[in-house]
Amino acid sequence: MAMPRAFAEAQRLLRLDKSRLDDFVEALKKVADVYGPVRKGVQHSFQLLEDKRPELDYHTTILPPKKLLHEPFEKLFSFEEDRVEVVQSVPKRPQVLLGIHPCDVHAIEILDQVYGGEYEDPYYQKRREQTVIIALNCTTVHDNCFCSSLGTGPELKSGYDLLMTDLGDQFLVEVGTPRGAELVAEAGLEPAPRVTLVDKERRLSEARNRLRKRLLTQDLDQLLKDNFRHPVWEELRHECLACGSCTMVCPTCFCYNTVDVLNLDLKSGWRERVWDSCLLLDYAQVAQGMNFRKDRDARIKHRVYHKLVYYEPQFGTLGCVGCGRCIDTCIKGIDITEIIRELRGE
Amino acid sequence: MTQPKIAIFKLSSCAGCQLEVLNLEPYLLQLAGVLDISYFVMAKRDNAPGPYDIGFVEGAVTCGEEIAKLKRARKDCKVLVALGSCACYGGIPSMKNWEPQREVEKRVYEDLSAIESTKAFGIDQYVPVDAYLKGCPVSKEELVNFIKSTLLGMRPYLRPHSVCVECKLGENVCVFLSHREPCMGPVTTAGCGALCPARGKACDGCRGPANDPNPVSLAEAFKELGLHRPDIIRRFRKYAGATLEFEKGVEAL
Amino acid sequence: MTLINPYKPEPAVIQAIRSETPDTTTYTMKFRDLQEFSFEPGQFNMITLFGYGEAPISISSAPSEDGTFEHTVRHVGNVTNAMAGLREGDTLGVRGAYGTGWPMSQLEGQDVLIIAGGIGLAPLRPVIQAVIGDRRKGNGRYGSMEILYGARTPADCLFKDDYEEWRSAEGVNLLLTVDAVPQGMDWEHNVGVVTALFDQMKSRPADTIVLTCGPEVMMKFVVRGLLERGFSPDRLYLSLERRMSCGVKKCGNCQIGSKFVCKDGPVFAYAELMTLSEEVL
Amino acid sequence: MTEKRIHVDYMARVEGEASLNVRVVDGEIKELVLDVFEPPRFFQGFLVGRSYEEVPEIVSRICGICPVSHQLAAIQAIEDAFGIEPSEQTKDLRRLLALSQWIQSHTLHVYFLAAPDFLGYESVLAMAEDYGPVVERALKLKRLGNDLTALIGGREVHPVTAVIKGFTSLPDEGELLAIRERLEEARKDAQATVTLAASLEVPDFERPCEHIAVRSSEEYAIYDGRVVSTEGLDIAAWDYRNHIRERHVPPAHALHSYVVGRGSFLVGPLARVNLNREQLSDNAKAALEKVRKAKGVEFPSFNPFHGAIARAVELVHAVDECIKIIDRLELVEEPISYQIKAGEGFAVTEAPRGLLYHSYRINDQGIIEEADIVSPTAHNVYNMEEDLRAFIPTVLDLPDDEATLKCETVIRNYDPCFSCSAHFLKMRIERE
Ligand SMILES: Cc1cc2nc3c(=O)[nH]c(=O)nc-3n(C[C@H](O)[C@H](O)[C@H](O)COP(=O)(O)OP(=O)(O)OC[C@H]3O[C@@H](n4cnc5c(N)ncnc54)[C@H](O)[C@@H]3O)c2cc1C
Ligand code: SF4
Ligand code: SF4
Ligand code: SF4
Repeated sequence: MAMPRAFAEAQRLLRLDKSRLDDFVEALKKVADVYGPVRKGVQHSFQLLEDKRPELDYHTTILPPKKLLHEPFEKLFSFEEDRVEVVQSVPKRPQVLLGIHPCDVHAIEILDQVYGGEYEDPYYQKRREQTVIIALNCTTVHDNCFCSSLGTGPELKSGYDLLMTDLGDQFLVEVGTPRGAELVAEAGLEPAPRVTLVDKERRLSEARNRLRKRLLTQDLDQLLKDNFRHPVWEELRHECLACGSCTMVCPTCFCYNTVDVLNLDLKSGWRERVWDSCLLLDYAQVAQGMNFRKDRDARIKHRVYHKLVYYEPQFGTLGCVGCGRCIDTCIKGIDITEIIRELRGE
Repeated sequence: MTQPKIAIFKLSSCAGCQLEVLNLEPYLLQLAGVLDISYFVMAKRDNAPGPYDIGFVEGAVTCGEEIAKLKRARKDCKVLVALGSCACYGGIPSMKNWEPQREVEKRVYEDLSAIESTKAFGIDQYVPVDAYLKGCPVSKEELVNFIKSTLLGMRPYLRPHSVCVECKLGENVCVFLSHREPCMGPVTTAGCGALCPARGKACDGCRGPANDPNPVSLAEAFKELGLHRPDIIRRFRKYAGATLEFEKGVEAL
Repeated sequence: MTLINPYKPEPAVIQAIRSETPDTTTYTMKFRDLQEFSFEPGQFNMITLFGYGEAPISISSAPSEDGTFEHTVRHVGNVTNAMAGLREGDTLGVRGAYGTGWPMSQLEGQDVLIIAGGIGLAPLRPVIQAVIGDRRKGNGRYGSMEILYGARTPADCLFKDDYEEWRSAEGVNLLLTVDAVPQGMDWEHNVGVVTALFDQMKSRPADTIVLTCGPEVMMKFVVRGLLERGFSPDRLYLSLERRMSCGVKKCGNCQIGSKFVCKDGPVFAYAELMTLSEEVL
Repeated sequence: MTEKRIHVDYMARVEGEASLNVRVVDGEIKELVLDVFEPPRFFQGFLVGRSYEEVPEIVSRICGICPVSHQLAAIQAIEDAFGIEPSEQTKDLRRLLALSQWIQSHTLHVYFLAAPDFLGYESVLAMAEDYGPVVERALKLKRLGNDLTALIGGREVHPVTAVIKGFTSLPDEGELLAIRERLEEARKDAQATVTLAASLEVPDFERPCEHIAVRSSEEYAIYDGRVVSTEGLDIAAWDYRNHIRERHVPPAHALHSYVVGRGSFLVGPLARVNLNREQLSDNAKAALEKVRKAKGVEFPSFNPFHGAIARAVELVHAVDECIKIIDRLELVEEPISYQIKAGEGFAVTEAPRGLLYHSYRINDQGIIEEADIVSPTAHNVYNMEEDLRAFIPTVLDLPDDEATLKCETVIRNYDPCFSCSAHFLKMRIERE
């Protein structure tokens, strides 16, 4: 998008005192539905900020922001006999995703590819158009993050309307789009001096240095091709619970299943799509019980290969953004980076 | 379409699954309009003899009389459905299967002469079963879904996979990872909406094994949580201990 | 931006119903409202019976002038069983046509070998019709055509009414085989698996493009047998079945390796499948 | 010699399976067996060797209609053994859970199980045609009870959240307030239920016997307290076994429960209203007064058929009490921690059908060594027989099916729960 020159230069750097975060959120709420990370038990979750305050020092959320663009359960259309009516719950106002991390922004860009293409997905696209991204760079990282290996963090370079960086008692706010500029104008943020960029860079490089986990992407394609029969898969067949959790929490997983739900009149109802997972036995099952991925190892392999090899030819990008959710969520501690290390003989 | 005749039979059970039928208040009258509830002793006094189109059997089989009753029901019903985990796997009554029968009985009765009880099994131990509605108690949503599908002559979609899937769809905090609770969710059939984890409690495995469970690996994970062998055995031998899948969890150790 | 909704089925009306075998039926249908509908041999539609669900079904007829198209359906599950209850004039939901069809342009100037098993003949029928139609018109675009078809029993053979026409067309050789012949039934053709017909076929590896569709085990032996006979992998085309919930590369269900069967397929060159890590046949 | 036999193979509209068999020769009852043929499931047997933590969810499965009562009794008994005192918030949530189940169960009984008897229908579904609004009201009340159970307990049947010393999760406050509004609306439905129960024509039949209920100094007992009776019993839960025992009277499978030195006794709504009516809410008291004025029914009453009125009055009380509790709740997360120790624990609680007793002996690993459970229906079976013994002579002149129906009514009136009592009923009047 071409930006007006004045916009590009003048108001790119702004500051938001932490004490004024609530005011900022209130100002956003006037023009949009604002979603942000809030506490859920010992974890976090993206929720509509009604009476809740966002907790921006969160590690990660249980489900990725994907859930606000491609809902876990979504009515595609309702029908009555053979009359079909598309029911689409598009947000009436723009929705602001506040405080989403660089890896999750990258994941949304991947989903943009998935839900675009020849047959655009209107449900995703309409929500996406209405979505404003106020991203948050990661100045703290946690054990399972490996974004730097994939170039998806801890710093975000593009894909945001606004970008925040925690500088201690204030946030640096960078403007990415005219839409972002409008929002900051609305909220009346003050300009920040250019030197804050130095502070930002220092904090981000510290964060980068604290990242412990790595996934070496070099020749990944070949590595996986050569190791289709590596003993690690056999081990995983015994380890993996095939519970599906890793795929349910992945910000780039997109699979779904459709179900027709009928009303009691048995004539009217709706078609719904529900997130599905390639780790599940029924995923590759067709009529008469024929199943193309009966063995657990075949399913695990499909997941790993899909993320690390197949996305590339399909959507021109890697399918993993290094958010670490699948590692966080696995009861058995199965770790995609460990698998790769093992294949590399490390 | 003439209204299909429905029968509800009770074997050894708590009657909770039948009660779930009465708990369908929002639909009950509507359902009564499309179905002929022909035999339902808990709810009505005039109970018609068979044949019936769909028979729901609640409860585990625990004595000879019940085997006979079950076989009659099988003859009388075109479609026979196991209603709830007792009928599917033996359920809670099957907990006694792993102790000497008389031992257990003696703890309850002094005079054992009148007691003739067998090990508790699901009904498919004795008769062919057309469909299984799992859960202790059954899920009302699945029950209604099943009835609708059967009226249409189709196979209902009952989630066959692990509870974890629904747990994630509901964005619950995982009690296994966050609270170190030994959750049976990864090997248990979904369909309950991950009801227990959603309320901060580990899944108790009440819906029995999922379609591709890995109980051996889960038993190991339990061990890593610090559970001892008897604790783990108790978790697998609760609602569905009589299934081969959960028995594997017991044998894993 | 107005987006067309690719998931919304369009009403189509059943024009005619023809019972093929005890468990398979052919439906002729036409869209009720939609005027434009074009497709290529080998493509499929997603067919909805509201309340029952949706299933991918190949189009079993060649493109026609009058806007009708046919589907030949084996009644095996929810949607397909419910279709068995449909009558002429009933409406169902259809969207499509999806997928890459058979490589029709590559067939030009080549001999065509068609090998089908069971319901697998359905997506190949449009090719047969197209080749024969071309021959009728005297265009001479294609060489000779050989059809090897196997079914469980004589009663399970699809498109029996078509065989006369196919046989009588010039340069067409139809070879039939069944797994078993029930007592008291007449059967003058082969008994055995489809590959047993290989000895009778005349197609030569160098001039022939092979199109095959059927149960995956069948295709496995077909491919193996043909490779042994010197057919090269890039001349073998297969149509695959996978679970599909969208048909338009969104639901993910149908993936084989990096391929979406709904979009990159269902027709694949065997040479292409060989490059995938995930084994297909 | 004339012989009359009353025989009910399979008691309908009760929970669980029982039969009744009566033989009357020359006007004299020769045989009367109320038999529970519900096969025993041996809960007390297989609880031994299980962990204390599992007990609430296991005993819940004794009964699908009063799972909450079994859970709460078990939890209290285990807390007693461990020496745990739950917080006031926990107790209030437990009260709400218990009351929600009263609402559900009492509605079920008054409308689904009892009313059809007196209005001449075979079932509530059959009643629906003529009594549309009444049935709608019943369904609404029952849904309210169920929704409240689900809100506090996570599920209607076999709730999951109640554990030793607290709850695994607290109800959402917004939902609690929403349900409070429905409770307000339900007041008039509960009152209408009293009117309905009082309007049913019941036999003029009185049989004085001992009535037993839990009494609490703080409230109309729902969840804990001492065991008191109309004959002066006043004991703590731990003392229960010194005063109440069972004996096996062949050929019936059911055990007969009796007060040591006396005999059969009655538990349930009628006993509770008789013993504790001073502690009822004002609305419930007013309802009682209305019934007295309109129908001349006075409490204490020893007509077992007045159980339905007592139950309906308790419905009014339950609704009031729920509102009161919701109003005083200020929910805070409470951490749950305690020490397992060896010991014995005892508890009594008021299930919808009456007194429920649980006790456990637990070892230092938290494993159950002994379990003792007596359900309300188990308490009542002996008394039902005694009622029948007194009642049957009044129906001997009626035709057989009418006499049978009347006898069934006596039993149904108790709202028996035979799965619970796990030992029980085939009825046969034989007349020679
Ligand atoms: C490209 C292609 C072309 C095809 N062409 C033809 C053809 O020409 N003729 C033909 O007869 N067949 C054809 N098939 C096969 C046909 O699609 C299947 O037989 C059909 O899907 C069966 O659907 P069903 O609903 O009747 O069967 P079901 O067995 O009910 O469903 C099939 C599968 O869908 C899943 N499923 C079922 N119900 C649900 C549900 N409620 N929710 C989620 N998943 C569910 C299950 O995995 C099940 O195994 C083709 C398949 C493909 C992929
Ligand atoms: S594969 Fe794992 S780390 Fe990668 S994006 Fe998905 S959940 Fe995150
Ligand atoms: S809480 Fe249990 S069911 Fe939920 S994700 Fe964790 S292990 Fe699975
Ligand atoms: S979470 Fe587990 S124990 Fe709870 S209802 Fe579901 S299957 Fe049963």
